[in-house]
Amino acid sequence: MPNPTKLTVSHAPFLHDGSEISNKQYNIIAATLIAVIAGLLQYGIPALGVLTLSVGSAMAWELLMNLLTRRPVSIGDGNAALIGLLFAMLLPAVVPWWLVVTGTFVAVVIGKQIYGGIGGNPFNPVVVAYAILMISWPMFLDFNAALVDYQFDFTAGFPLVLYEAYGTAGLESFSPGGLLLGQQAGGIGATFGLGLIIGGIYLILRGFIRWEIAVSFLAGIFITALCFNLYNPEVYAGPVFHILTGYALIGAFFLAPEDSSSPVHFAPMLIYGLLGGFLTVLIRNLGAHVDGVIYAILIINLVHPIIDKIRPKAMRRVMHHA
Amino acid sequence: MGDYMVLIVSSMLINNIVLAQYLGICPFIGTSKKMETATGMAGAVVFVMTLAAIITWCIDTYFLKTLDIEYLRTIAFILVIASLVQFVEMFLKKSIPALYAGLGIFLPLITTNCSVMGVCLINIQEEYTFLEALTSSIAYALGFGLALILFAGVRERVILGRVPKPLQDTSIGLVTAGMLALAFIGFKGLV
Amino acid sequence: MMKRPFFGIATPKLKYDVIEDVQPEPVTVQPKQRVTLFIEKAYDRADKALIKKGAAVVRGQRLQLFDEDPAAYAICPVSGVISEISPFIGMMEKQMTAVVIDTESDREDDRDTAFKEVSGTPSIEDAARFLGRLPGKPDFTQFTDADRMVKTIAVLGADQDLQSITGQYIIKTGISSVKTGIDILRKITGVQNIVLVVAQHQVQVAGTAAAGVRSVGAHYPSAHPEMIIRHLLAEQAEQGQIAFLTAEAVAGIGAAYNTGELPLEKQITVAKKDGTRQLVTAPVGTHAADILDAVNEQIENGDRLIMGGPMTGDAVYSLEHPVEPDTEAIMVQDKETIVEGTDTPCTNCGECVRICPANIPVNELVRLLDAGEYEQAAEQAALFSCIECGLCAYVCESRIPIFQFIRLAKHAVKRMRAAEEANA
Amino acid sequence: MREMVKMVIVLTVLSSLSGGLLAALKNNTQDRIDSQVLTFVKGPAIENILEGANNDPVNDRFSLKVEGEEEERNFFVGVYDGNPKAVAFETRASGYGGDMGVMVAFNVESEEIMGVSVTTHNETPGVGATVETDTNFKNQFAGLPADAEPRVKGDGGSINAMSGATITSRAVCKAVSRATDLYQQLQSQIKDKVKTFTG
Amino acid sequence: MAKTIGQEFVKGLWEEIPPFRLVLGLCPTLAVTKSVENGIGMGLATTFVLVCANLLVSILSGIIPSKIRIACFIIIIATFVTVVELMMQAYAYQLFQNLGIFIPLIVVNCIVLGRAEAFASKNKVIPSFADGLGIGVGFTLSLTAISAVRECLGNGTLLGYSIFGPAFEPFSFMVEAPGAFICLGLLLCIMNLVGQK
Repeated sequence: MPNPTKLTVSHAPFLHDGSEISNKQYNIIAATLIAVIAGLLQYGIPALGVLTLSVGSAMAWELLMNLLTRRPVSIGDGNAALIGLLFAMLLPAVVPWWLVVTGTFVAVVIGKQIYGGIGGNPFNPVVVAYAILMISWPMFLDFNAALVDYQFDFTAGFPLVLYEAYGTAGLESFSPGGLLLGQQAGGIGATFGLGLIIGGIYLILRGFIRWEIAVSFLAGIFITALCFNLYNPEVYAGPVFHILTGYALIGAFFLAPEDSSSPVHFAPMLIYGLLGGFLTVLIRNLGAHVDGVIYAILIINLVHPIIDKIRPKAMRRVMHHA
Repeated sequence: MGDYMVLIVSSMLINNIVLAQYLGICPFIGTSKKMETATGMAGAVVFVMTLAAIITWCIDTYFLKTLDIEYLRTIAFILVIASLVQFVEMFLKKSIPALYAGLGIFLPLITTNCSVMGVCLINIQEEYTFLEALTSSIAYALGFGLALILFAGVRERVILGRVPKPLQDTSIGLVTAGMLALAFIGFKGLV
Repeated sequence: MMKRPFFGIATPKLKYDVIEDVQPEPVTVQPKQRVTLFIEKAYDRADKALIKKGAAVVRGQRLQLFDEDPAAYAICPVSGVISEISPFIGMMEKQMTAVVIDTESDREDDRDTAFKEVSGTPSIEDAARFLGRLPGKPDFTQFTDADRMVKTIAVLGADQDLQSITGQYIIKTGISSVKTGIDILRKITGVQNIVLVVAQHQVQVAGTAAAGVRSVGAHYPSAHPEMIIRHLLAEQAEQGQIAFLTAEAVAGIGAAYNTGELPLEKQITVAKKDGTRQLVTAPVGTHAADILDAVNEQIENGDRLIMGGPMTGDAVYSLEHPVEPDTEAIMVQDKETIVEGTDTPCTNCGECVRICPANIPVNELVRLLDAGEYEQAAEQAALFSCIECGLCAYVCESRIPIFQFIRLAKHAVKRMRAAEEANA
Repeated sequence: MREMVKMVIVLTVLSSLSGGLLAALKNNTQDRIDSQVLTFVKGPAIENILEGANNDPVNDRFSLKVEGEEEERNFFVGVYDGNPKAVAFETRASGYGGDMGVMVAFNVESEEIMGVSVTTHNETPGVGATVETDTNFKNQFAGLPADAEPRVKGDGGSINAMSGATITSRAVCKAVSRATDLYQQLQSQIKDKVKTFTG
Repeated sequence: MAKTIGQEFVKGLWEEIPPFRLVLGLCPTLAVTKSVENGIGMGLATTFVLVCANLLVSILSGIIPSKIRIACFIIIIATFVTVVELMMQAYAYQLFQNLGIFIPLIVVNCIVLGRAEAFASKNKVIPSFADGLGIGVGFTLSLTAISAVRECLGNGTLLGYSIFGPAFEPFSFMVEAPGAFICLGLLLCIMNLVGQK
């Protein structure tokens, strides 16, 4: 007489710690909020427009690709929204609408979906999208030009442009405290340093980003900038300036530690971050680009599969046991 | 010395032979699916490209230019490269079998690797001196190897992903190579 | 489901249960109408079988399936009549034979005496012949395998899986039998170095067994044989030179030679839906349904019944599933708390890599397995270093059933290699 | 052995056929190629700096031997209102991405630089390559005396470098200096030759 | 399975169209397709070399000893490449400048050597001619298509004429190196999609 109870049958292990992709994405979104709100207060309605358009279009592209590739709809996991949000945080408050939509298309479709969706992309989609736009339409992403209509009670210049043009002489009107509180021109969500740091620490404590990457990225910037600064303080700015300007903080906490495009072993994570920080300052001080973070992250994304092979040897082969 | 530094960085990274000059793309795409083949190809290219660049430079300077028959450059260079590859193959097989085992199967492919011929032509076009030509061709070759190995690392990973069917293989390979080129733009101006 | 801690910066740690925290008095369960035994051999030639449907059997009787394979047998835990013999497919397509015996309560006290006759002179051959299906399932092939030179025997008194306290109970209550068993093992195997591996808090009790004692850490999977070899016995012997036996099995060996009768009752930990544990003593072959009845555990449609612990056990589809000689625990999981696996790809978050006790690059491994590259996984991503602890799947953010993937892949690779060898 | 001989014969015949064909072709196209090179490589630069000339400077050219150089250099003459008053020629200097060619025009009457134009360069796109289009930068040279040795401000001169492209700017200055040197050296010969071109 | 002359020609236009189906000759495909003009120029130059080399190889295939056949093919191809080089310098100098070293590099284009080795040396003159022409025209068409996409998006023009009007901000990424790779990759995907059905 068989017992009629229908049992659920699946595979070991039968416990799970309850982590899930969507939870992580929403937490990262939450962690950006302080910086985003500060940005919205500073730049007003146009920034809100850019932000909503970016998040909305990113999700729309994701949905479209889900339907085209006949895969399960994945906009619920929040990853597309996060991509849209981070992308908007990098943009100036005033940009044409088509630029935002093209950017999210590149990020979501070319950066992520054609690699098979979440987890497949070897490069951070947001960074790829921003780099491509920077090549195509640098004039729209020039903060000084885009924010020309704004009146602020502080020097409203993009510090790195002034640095590129005038060296340390261009930086006299910026104080570390002011930079930390967002008294600089820059991306919607990239200027309010304090908010980014708080968000980053929150994510590190909750284990949603790998602290090794964020910390070593900042350490890389600090050490390299310090070396340059000591070599020639007249020409090269100090480490604090480098950390508080441009995309350094958003890069360290939100762009470089993106799961799919970064290593997972301990030593590789440190190398990855340090290399990123080093390249950032190198490109800013010597290279042709104003901000090095975007390219530095692309380059470390590129080398991550190789450095991730530096890992502890696996335990020897297991023999069978009773 | 500083000039040579500039030459090395620009040939290896900024004007990378594959990613900025569009040369040697067929082997770049073809041998990057596995790390082992990529390193083998990279080694073979460094070896042959350096040799070929030196020899063609000498031929061009001391033979073609003195006889004023530069229009035969294409034909002379390709013959030199083709026979060089044959010669290197025979030489390795006889005297360094270990190296031959690693590089052997890539050598014939190099004849049609346009980056080798390309670097020889660039050396002439830029009117490099012998030492400059030597430096630049080693740097170009290392740049090719670097790009190839980095690309293989990324590609090994991409292949395992759930890439949609029509994009698989070469298609996604090219897109990824594009992103590699994008990353290399970051080196611009770095000297 | 266990909650991920709010501050997730460190890797999560899973603690073993400690017997002091659990109601220690076992409930004794008797099978109600029938028991089921598994014999590890395909039932492919019914006409050649030594046991037939309808035959009467008695407690302690050795049931061997075919004449030519003395290793494929079961020990009958009750007296009764064989009512059914049928093929049974276990995990990983394992071909087995299920033997169902209807109990006859009037012959309850009948005993088979075949073992008693040989028990006066202990020998490894007799042990392999009669004691291989003792509760705890001692594997005597470890000592007969010509390729392995066993130099050390590790007696495992700590529980391998979470939520089980069976091993600790044996150490606590049966340490004298364990001691007897160890003495007999020395005699029959010739291996002098025998260590007893127990949980931290039982070192004192275990010391009375007069063997080398080692204690394992409080966190899963430190009691896994591979971890024990690596961390506790590395200096003593090479991998293949250590044999493992559970404390329950060793205690059983001691009891068997002491009394001349085969112990048939298994100690099992039942982990209930409400999170409490209950020790149960039941004959091997008792159906899960009987045990759950005895501890008043209700099971409904959609719930999950797990033979074994939560990390390494097997979910079964029938309440008729019997207790096997190596079933340490039975776990019931409410359908509300079941976390389903998904088909989401790996996001490369790296949690698995950081928690893996064997240092396997799990992120790479799971990608290779997802793409079906089993051979490559074995060569590049250390597939066969996996000790099958299940922690990777426990922390997986994408909820990929990694553990199952690995088991399937190992199985597939072994089969492929076997096929290659056969062709070569 | 026979095969060996055949191989050698086939290769020799093929090579000589190929060589002969190409040599013939080369001879027949040589002149056309030369004029094409002048028109397209130097042409735009010449037209740029000799703007407003009534003649075709690419056609109205003469060549002079420069001491220490094997090949003769081409000089292009600009005729304004029937008056041959301008001469342009090319000098080279090492820029950021390799050799750079700069065409410099002189007014033989007022002994001033008339204009500067880049013929060939290999500079970084977006940075040094703006030298092609950056008229503000190039206009700084016009009007300098024909014996000037221009330097960028960083080197103690008066020329404002293009932003972010100091090396390129420096190379242009270097090339212009070489041109003024050469002009001083060949001044009399040039003036004689120029006079022969009267619109 | 003999094919007619027509079939030999047509297969180069679809079944074996380079570089989409035969993934060969990628370097010129990426390098010269910034503008349609360059694309067509490169395509025609390659076609010329392909046809001539195929013709000559198939004529001489009986005479050439097999051991040195590759060397002979290379000489033949290199000769025609030099012919193209000289002619282009003389009559289309601007195109010659735009295509740069990719003209001499036709000699190492795997398509040309590949066709000589795989087809012309084993077939009669007329099929070889058809094969060379078909592959060449196919290559030209591909280059035209790729360069049309890149010029349109990257520059807002087609053959130099503005097509989107002045309000269009060109997506200049398309004419840069990374854009070339990504554009070709995506076009390849579209070809695969079309081919599936």
